[in-house]
Amino acid sequence: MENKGNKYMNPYLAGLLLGVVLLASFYLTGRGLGASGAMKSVVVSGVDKVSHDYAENSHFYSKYISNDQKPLRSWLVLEVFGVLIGGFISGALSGRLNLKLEKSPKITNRKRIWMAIIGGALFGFGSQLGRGCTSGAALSGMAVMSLAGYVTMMAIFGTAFALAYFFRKNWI
Amino acid sequence: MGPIIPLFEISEEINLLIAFLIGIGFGFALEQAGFSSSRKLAGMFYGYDITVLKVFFTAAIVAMLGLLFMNYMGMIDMSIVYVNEYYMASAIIGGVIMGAGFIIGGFCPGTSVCAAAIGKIDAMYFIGGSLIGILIFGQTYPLWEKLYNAQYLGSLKLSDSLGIKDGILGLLVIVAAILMFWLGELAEKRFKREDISKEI
Amino acid sequence: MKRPYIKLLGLIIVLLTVGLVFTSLQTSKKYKFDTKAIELHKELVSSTHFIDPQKASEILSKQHDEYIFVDIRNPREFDNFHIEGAVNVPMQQILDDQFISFLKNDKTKVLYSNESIEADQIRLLLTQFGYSNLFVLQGGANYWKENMISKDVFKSKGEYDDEKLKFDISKLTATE
Amino acid sequence: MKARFILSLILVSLGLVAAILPQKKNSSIELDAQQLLNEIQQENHLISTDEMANALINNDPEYQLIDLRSETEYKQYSLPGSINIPFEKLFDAEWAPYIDQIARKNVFYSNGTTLSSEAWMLTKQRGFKNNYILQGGLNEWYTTIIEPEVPASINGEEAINDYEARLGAKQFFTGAGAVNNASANTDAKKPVARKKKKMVAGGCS
Repeated sequence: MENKGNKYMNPYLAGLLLGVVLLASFYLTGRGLGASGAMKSVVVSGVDKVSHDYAENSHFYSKYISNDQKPLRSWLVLEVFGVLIGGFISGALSGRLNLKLEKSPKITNRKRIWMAIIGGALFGFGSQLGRGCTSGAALSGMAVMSLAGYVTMMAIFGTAFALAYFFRKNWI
Repeated sequence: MGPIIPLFEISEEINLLIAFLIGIGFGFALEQAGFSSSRKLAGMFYGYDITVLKVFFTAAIVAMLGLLFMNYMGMIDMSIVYVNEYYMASAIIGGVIMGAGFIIGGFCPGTSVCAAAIGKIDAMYFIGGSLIGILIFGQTYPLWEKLYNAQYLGSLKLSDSLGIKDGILGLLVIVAAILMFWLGELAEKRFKREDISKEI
Repeated sequence: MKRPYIKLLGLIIVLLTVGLVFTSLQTSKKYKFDTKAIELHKELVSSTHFIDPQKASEILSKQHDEYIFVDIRNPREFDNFHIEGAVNVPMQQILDDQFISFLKNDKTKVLYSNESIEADQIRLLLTQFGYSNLFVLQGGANYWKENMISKDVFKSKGEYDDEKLKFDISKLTATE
Repeated sequence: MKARFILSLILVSLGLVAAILPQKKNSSIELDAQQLLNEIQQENHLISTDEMANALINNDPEYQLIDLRSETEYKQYSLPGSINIPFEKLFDAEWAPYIDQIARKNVFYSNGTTLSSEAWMLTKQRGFKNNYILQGGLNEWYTTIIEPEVPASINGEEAINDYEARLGAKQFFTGAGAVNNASANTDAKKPVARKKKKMVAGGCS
């Protein structure tokens, strides 16, 4: 009975909601949603903190730092902060707030954590190379019909499907 | 006419506030859809739960149709709206790496933040991993710089490269999505796993 | 927490966004430009829209009906001095409905200000707004005032073309 | 099942409508006339010769002078650091990075003010920012900076101060310190932070 509130929204309705948020983002700001950009800002500002000169001279970091601009005071960082709050509100309303390591019973906690870290690292790396993640490149890109969006989307889901068999233990 | 912020030179603070509000909406929608659960996300690739497919394509279609109609009604200037720049090599290779990351880690950056917000420990590790991955990319950037900037084709739209109207592409995407929804729901029935569905 | 709350919250988000989008539909009355900047640029390069004072005085002496002189300065300046037969349409009010209909007729309008620049800008504005048959009097009222000898006699001397160099350029280049 | 069928039908019909509707090209770049009229009257887009002379003396990188006259005129004499974009070539693709950017203040000039104000009006309508007009053009440059008029004593202290500043400026632009034109022209670099097509910087990378 306690799982009564644990139900998720109808996927189509949730999709509609997400679509409306995305549309609002386009209408208000002219850009879609994103997430990996905010993570990059965190990394960039971290590197900048550690060694400003190094960041300044690096081809990669120097693109995102300039003297009058703080990488953390950016649109995407605030947006991702909002995601954190929005997710929390929704989780609280649906009674889904609890510290939990989600995994398949077939694998150990340790393995799940390593998988998460490796997966995260791959995703982080790929999102930089591909100029955006599922939300920034694929979802927002598809909404504006950008070729990059469709190509990235197909590459992500195609690869995931292709590799699914090898990692089935993790999830099933 | 939109997009409002770039056109009306709205102040930075309001812009950031709107970013925050949109983020809340984004996070709320993701969490409600169940994107805060890695097994639900991964379910799509094994056919037992195709929520990702449904939500993702519904959202893309809603936003796409919205933009098409808003453009028709003169409410938005599509020449200002950001269209992702297409670097063929890096988009494909980056996408493949992300795909591998998705199936191994079970999240993507947006959903991991959302999942971390409700206390999923694996999501927190995923975020840490992402930061490491970005740092690795930043440190080894000179190695990838050439690939990163190769085959630049500009802010290309799929409709333009196919030579069709935006609206017709929109229709094609809708039809394709409905077919996928239908197939996906068939798969959901076929690969149904009660135990997992309950655990999620 | 029960599910209806969540549905309600989702609905509120949707409604807010839709409301936001539609409230911004009601924009103020806008005058859209009809002529695109690039076409206008070509037109400016290829043809002249200036009338020199000499020609203007000929027009006036022959009393051509198809020309109207439009004074875009303020009423005080207009009362002080204006070209005979000119109509005063202060530039601040040039987009007001009453003047718009006046500017819409088929006659050739010759705009002038104290000099020619403001008239030129207003002409560009109106052209972008879809009006045609607009010209600008070179030299403007200032030049006119200095060179008008009597009611019908106009003695053109001095420089009325704003774009003509008024000094000896060799003085500048010599210093190098 | 029925609900799904209806939903699909709605989506497809919306898609059909979208496919049938003509594709419009909206441009928000067009200002409305009243807005433009206000801007003309406010004259915020005018840069006085004194202000410009000051900026040149201080080597202010914020300003980019753009000479709208013909190439011959430009070669004969131009202001230090200016680049030549003849009026007819204003919208040529090669100059787009200079005209449509957000990094620097473009100051249009010609002999008088007609060409520069026309250029300003056109760029304004296309939605380009950061374009300004050198008030009075070279003619005024000459009468204020190169050969400044001696103020009548009744004009008060301020006028005399101005005059002294102008004499200093004159020294700078005509004397030994005068910038050689040939080298000044190559000086004009492309703006650093060029804005691409006025698009929103976005994406999530």
